Amino acid sequence: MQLRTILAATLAVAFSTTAYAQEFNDPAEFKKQRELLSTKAEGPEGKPWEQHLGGGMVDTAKFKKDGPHTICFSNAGVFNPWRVVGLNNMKGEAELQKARIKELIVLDGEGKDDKQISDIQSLLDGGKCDVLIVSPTTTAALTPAVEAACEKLPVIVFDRGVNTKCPVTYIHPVGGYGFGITSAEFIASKLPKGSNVLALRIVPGVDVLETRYSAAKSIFDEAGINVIGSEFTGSDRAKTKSVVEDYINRGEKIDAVWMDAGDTATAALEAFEDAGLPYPVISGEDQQDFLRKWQKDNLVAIAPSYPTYQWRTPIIAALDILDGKQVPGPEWNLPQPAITQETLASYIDERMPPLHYSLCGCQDLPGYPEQWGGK
Amino acid sequence: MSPVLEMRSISKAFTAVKALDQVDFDCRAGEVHVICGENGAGKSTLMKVLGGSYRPDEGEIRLDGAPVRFQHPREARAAGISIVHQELSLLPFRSVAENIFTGMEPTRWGLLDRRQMDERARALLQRLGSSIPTGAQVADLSIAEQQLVEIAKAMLLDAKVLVMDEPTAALDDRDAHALLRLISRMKAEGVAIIYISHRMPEVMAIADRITVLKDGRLVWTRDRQDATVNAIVTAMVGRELQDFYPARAATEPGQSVLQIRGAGNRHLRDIDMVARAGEIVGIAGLEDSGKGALAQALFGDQPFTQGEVEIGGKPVVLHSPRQAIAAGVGYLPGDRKREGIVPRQSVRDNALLTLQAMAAVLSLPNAGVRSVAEADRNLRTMDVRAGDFGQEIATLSGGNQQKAIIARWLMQNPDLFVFVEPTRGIDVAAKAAIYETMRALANEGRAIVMISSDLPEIVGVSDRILVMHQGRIAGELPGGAEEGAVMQLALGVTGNAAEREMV
Amino acid sequence: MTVLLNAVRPTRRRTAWLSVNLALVIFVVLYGVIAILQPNYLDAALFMNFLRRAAPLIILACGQLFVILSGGFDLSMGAVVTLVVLAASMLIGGDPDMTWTVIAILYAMGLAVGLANGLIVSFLKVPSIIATLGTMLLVNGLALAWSGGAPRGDLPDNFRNLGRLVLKDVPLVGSLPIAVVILVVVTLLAWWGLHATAYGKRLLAVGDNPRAAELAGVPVKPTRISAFVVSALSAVTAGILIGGFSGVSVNAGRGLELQAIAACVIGGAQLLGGRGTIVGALFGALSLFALFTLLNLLGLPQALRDSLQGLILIAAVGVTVLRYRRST
Amino acid sequence: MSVNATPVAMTRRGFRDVPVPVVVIALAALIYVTAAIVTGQANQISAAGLTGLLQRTVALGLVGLGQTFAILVGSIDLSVAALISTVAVLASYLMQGDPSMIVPAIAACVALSLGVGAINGVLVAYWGINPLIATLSTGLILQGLLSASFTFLSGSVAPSFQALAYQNLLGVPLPVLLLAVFALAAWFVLAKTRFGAHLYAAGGNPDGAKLAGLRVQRLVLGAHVIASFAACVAGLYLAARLQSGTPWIGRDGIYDLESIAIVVIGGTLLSGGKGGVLGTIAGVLLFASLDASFNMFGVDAFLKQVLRGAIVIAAVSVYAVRNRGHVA
Repeated sequence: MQLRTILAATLAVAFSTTAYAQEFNDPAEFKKQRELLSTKAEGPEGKPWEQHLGGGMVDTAKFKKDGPHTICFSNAGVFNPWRVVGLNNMKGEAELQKARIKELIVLDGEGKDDKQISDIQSLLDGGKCDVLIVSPTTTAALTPAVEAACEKLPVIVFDRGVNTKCPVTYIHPVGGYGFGITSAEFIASKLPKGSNVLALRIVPGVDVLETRYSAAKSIFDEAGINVIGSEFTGSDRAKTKSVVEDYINRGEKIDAVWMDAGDTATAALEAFEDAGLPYPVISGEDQQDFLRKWQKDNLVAIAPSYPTYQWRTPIIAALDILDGKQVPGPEWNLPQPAITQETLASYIDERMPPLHYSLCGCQDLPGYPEQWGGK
Repeated sequence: MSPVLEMRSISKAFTAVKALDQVDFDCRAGEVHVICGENGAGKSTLMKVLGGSYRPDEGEIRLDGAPVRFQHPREARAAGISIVHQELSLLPFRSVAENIFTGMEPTRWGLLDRRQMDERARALLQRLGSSIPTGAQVADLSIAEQQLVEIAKAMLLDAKVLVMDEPTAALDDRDAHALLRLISRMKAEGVAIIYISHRMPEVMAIADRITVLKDGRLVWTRDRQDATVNAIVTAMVGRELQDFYPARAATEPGQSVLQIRGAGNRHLRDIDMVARAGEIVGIAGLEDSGKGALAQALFGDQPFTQGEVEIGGKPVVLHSPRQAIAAGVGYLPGDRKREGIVPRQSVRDNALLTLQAMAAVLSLPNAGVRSVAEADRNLRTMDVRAGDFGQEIATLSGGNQQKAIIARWLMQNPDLFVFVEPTRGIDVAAKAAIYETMRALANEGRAIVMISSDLPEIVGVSDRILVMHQGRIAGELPGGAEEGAVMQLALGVTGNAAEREMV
Repeated sequence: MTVLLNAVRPTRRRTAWLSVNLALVIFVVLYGVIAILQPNYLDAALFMNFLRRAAPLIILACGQLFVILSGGFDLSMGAVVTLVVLAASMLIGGDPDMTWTVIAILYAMGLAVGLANGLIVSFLKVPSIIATLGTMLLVNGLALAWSGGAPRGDLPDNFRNLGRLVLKDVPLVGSLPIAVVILVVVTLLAWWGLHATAYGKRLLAVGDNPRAAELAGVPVKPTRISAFVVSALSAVTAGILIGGFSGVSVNAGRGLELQAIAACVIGGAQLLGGRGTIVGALFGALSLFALFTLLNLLGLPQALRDSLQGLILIAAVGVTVLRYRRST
Repeated sequence: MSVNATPVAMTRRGFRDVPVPVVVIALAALIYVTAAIVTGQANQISAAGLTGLLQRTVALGLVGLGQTFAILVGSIDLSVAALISTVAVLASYLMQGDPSMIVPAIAACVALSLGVGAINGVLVAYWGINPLIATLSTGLILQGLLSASFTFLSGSVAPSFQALAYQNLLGVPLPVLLLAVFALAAWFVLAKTRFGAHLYAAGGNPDGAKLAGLRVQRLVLGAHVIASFAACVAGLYLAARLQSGTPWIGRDGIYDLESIAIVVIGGTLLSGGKGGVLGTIAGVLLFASLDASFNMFGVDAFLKQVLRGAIVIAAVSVYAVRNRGHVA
């Protein structure tokens, strides 16, 4: 063990330049989100995508316009299943409201900030849009483009924010701290002090993911639970499984697995299966494959969510704005539920593909389930 | 008159091999000093030392009496040493002018002065008697024209010493003669010219002095009057070569192996020819006469698009080299490096390549131990000198590489052999060996078609000579015909005009 | 690529096994360090598990080697892996009876991609680095468009077992993953194809000097095309193992093409053709994988894995180049 | 050195004689205008639309210009993507929004990129490492160090620096002017200076160039330094445009492979010695107009990738198919 430490230290020294990490530990935001988690939602019952947690309303009379409307959407990209399901939700919502919508134009930024900026520019130049929805690739990068758009159109931002108050509203669920709080509190409640938890994360440096870990870490620290490792898996199942196998092979006892995103949760569990070990306590996410495995193998688990139903909300907001109705803003906090043992059964739908996000709120949309890949 | 260039006791070793051992050499202004030697004798190494590509281990170079040490070719060039390289050193996609001025571009206000480049390039080419457009892309020029550009490049700086390393190797006789005329003109201008060649008639025609190298050592340097071809060859190979060309076929040729009727393609028209078992048919002609195209057509590389071809009495379609091989044709390409060897494979694998190529795809690579033994036997028959047949062929000399490729075809036992420029750039001893092999192959009952730009070779080796002109066979001559007669047909002119061209 | 061609000068045949030696040495050293840090890696079971995880990369490296020897590159391998994993889940749809049919279909797809690559390079004369970059985008796009960006359907156990199942209590070796059996079979096949058939010699000749090979009667285009086919089929095999090992994922296969090329290079293969061995590729891939495992064990920042991979690549090639130089 | 002297019949007229860049630019214009008209967005052909189109070319265009130099000398640079990320991150980290740090930050970035270029050049030209491997490795090393050191968006550039990316001069966005100036400078160097002529010589026939007295190794090194410098400018531009750099903007932008693709599409020979700036600009225009047209048609993100792959192959094969020799 000592040798490993020395080797690691030498290499770390050799490579560490000016190690710099942005601070993702914002106690005020942590506290705020913790409160939001328990806030009673306002809005129609059973339709969380139309609800909001506290906050004010903004007046939009000045944007009132006769329909039908052309809604433009600059998407960061569809580079993971979460965004794929989300985009389907948005298209489904638009289909549902097709009487009021002339056209929904979607430009895909392919995950490149530079391209998304140009995309927004060309949407403005095209002159067809009545309202612009933006899901930014990165917060800072898209700010100037969004500011420019605000001067011409009502703008709605969702998922990730921008560093400007100019959009009419910014739609998002409670947030990363909330995600971390829900999952880590569940794990802490199931384990005695001194237990070991392995944290599996996708990539470093993504704001919405870093906050999840930061919240979970502080809760684990508080509860006296050891985080024996924090590993990045790049959303790669093979990598996830290998990493977990390596930890198991090292002979470390793993009581729980915490994940900042659940798409490789079943791969992590398989590592335990293959090693002939009992399943750990685990926090995943609301994908079907994880929920089914949970049910089938009676896991001790929780599925916090970063719900994809938030993709429905911007369309609703856009139409309201163009009708001149008040909408929640300038921040629209959506509820961020977690799936627990009690509610598990209701979220499982055998027709849906394994990586479908159950909190899509899409069951009532036209084209369900085929549009979402279901049978 | 004191020499412009003196090289004293030059030695150069590569790992264990001494490429040059205490060689003395000099050259005077206004003389042509020819260097002869087999491949590997050290000629090219000596010139690379002179040109700054290699640094000598010992020895001294004096230019106009002052010692010089070159670290890089640019320094040699700046000192007035220009080299026309054997391997063309041109840029295929750049213009003639750009090529001539590579590394010496004139500038005006710091910018390329293209007008000056064009003008001076044109003037230079005119001096060489050529009217190649200076803006033409080099890849579009013929080999001969490229050679001229290469020479113009070397002459750009008023060179004190001009080195020409086998400049006529790629040229046909007409162009070679033009080049020789040019050399006499430059000699008259007072340039010291060092000339490397294997072509004895050429050597005797232009040399003022002759130096022979062998195995990295100086054998002798003599005035031309004191040297004979025999003496030179003897000095080069270390023994007398009485019968340089092997005896012609003793018996009458047998049945026809190859019969072509009315064949043609983009470059060839109305080809009718026969090659019989036991004979060597020489195909002569100028660079663009179609003799190369005929070889390619015979091997299915650039197929005939019309006419009939029979091999061994059976009509065959030759649309690819594979079909030609299957029909019993063997082919020794003209450009060993680019078309012959697979450089990083072993000598043995090079010899086995066609066998492997024609075998069933998933059969054993050597079709059993037998074929390895056979390959080794053929390589030994061909007298390929390699430390080990498992060694990469790129490490062998050109002559040995050529022999290994012939060994490749011996494995295949073809009825018809097409030899393209079989001895280009190969030293005298290897040449003789290759001629003997060709004759032996013929004597075993094969038909041989030899395409060559080397007139003495055509005349000396062939049993019959077909001369091509403008894509047609212009005429047939018996073996041993006068070179002039061949030239006459090749040029497509009357006797007197041909004589004039020859001078 | 003149500079590329000149990068490593042709020399003695000794160098072929020298470079194999180098990859072997790197592997042994790295695995040794792993074993010091984590002695149970010396257990047969853990070594087998290591092999199971390394199997896809080794198989990819073997396939890539065919293309490298023919003088080209295959950048489309990773995309083929992605296609295989997604297509398997879509086509099987969780039905175990479909597994073998679908595997046949997957190989047919691989065949199509390989043929496309080969035909584009041979007949349209597009340099392979560009051609396979194009097919990489194309195949990846097709896979994602077909699955709608998220895989539908599960992989049944009999499919998963190919990459996942470990046979216990096997004589001699103890535990034996199916993936390792497949690995051994594929490596032997690749070795046989390259070093024990006329085909292998043709491939080397084509990569070394296509014009000379053509004039020696080698069917250059079919040979070259077949190399791309072999490469694509090996990618299918690797894809099946990866899908089996860890299940459906849209990220499976990303970046594997470069790792496979790196493995070949560490194993002494010469880019642009003419020189290289399966044993070299095997140990090159093992070295690379041992490096990844070691870095996991050390708990170093993930990112440094890239840096070390880069350093090892430069070092491996640099040492080979220096050796060639010295021997000339 | 062989010069392709296969006697091509002297009837080379018509399509074959049209320079590749002109064909590519015409194709780009055709695609863009057709898309605009068919989708009824004729206003995209306005000044604003075209400016938007040009804006899309800036980052890739800058990298591509540098890549042109590397490819012209017969090398290649795969490290540009990592370098772009590094420069963008470094610039925003050093500036931290402070205008007084603009100059030092730029200086540091330029110094860093020149260093990286020099390392690439030394590895390729002096150490004789295959450029693909050498630059892939330096890219990996850079990327690893970067991701390990900067886990997140680090600081932001100064507002006045950011403004540079958004300001117009005479109705033309500054970045477009920057690209134009850079392209002009690159063209000037290649076509009008001795250095440029020497680069062509070094790529077209390295041995010949050396014999003609050129210092080929230095030239290759120089080309790599220029390629890295261009990547640095692209990185600075992106930092300005995005306010702060992330450690993965280069990788996500696929600037390495895409820059090679546009250079080759523009008719520059991968083996070096032939091609130029105009071709690269044509290539980047083609990519940008494809991007814009896909947007106008609302092509699905995955299908877009398929089409892009197909078009890369098609564009290169249009003229590559004329080659008579073998291509690998």
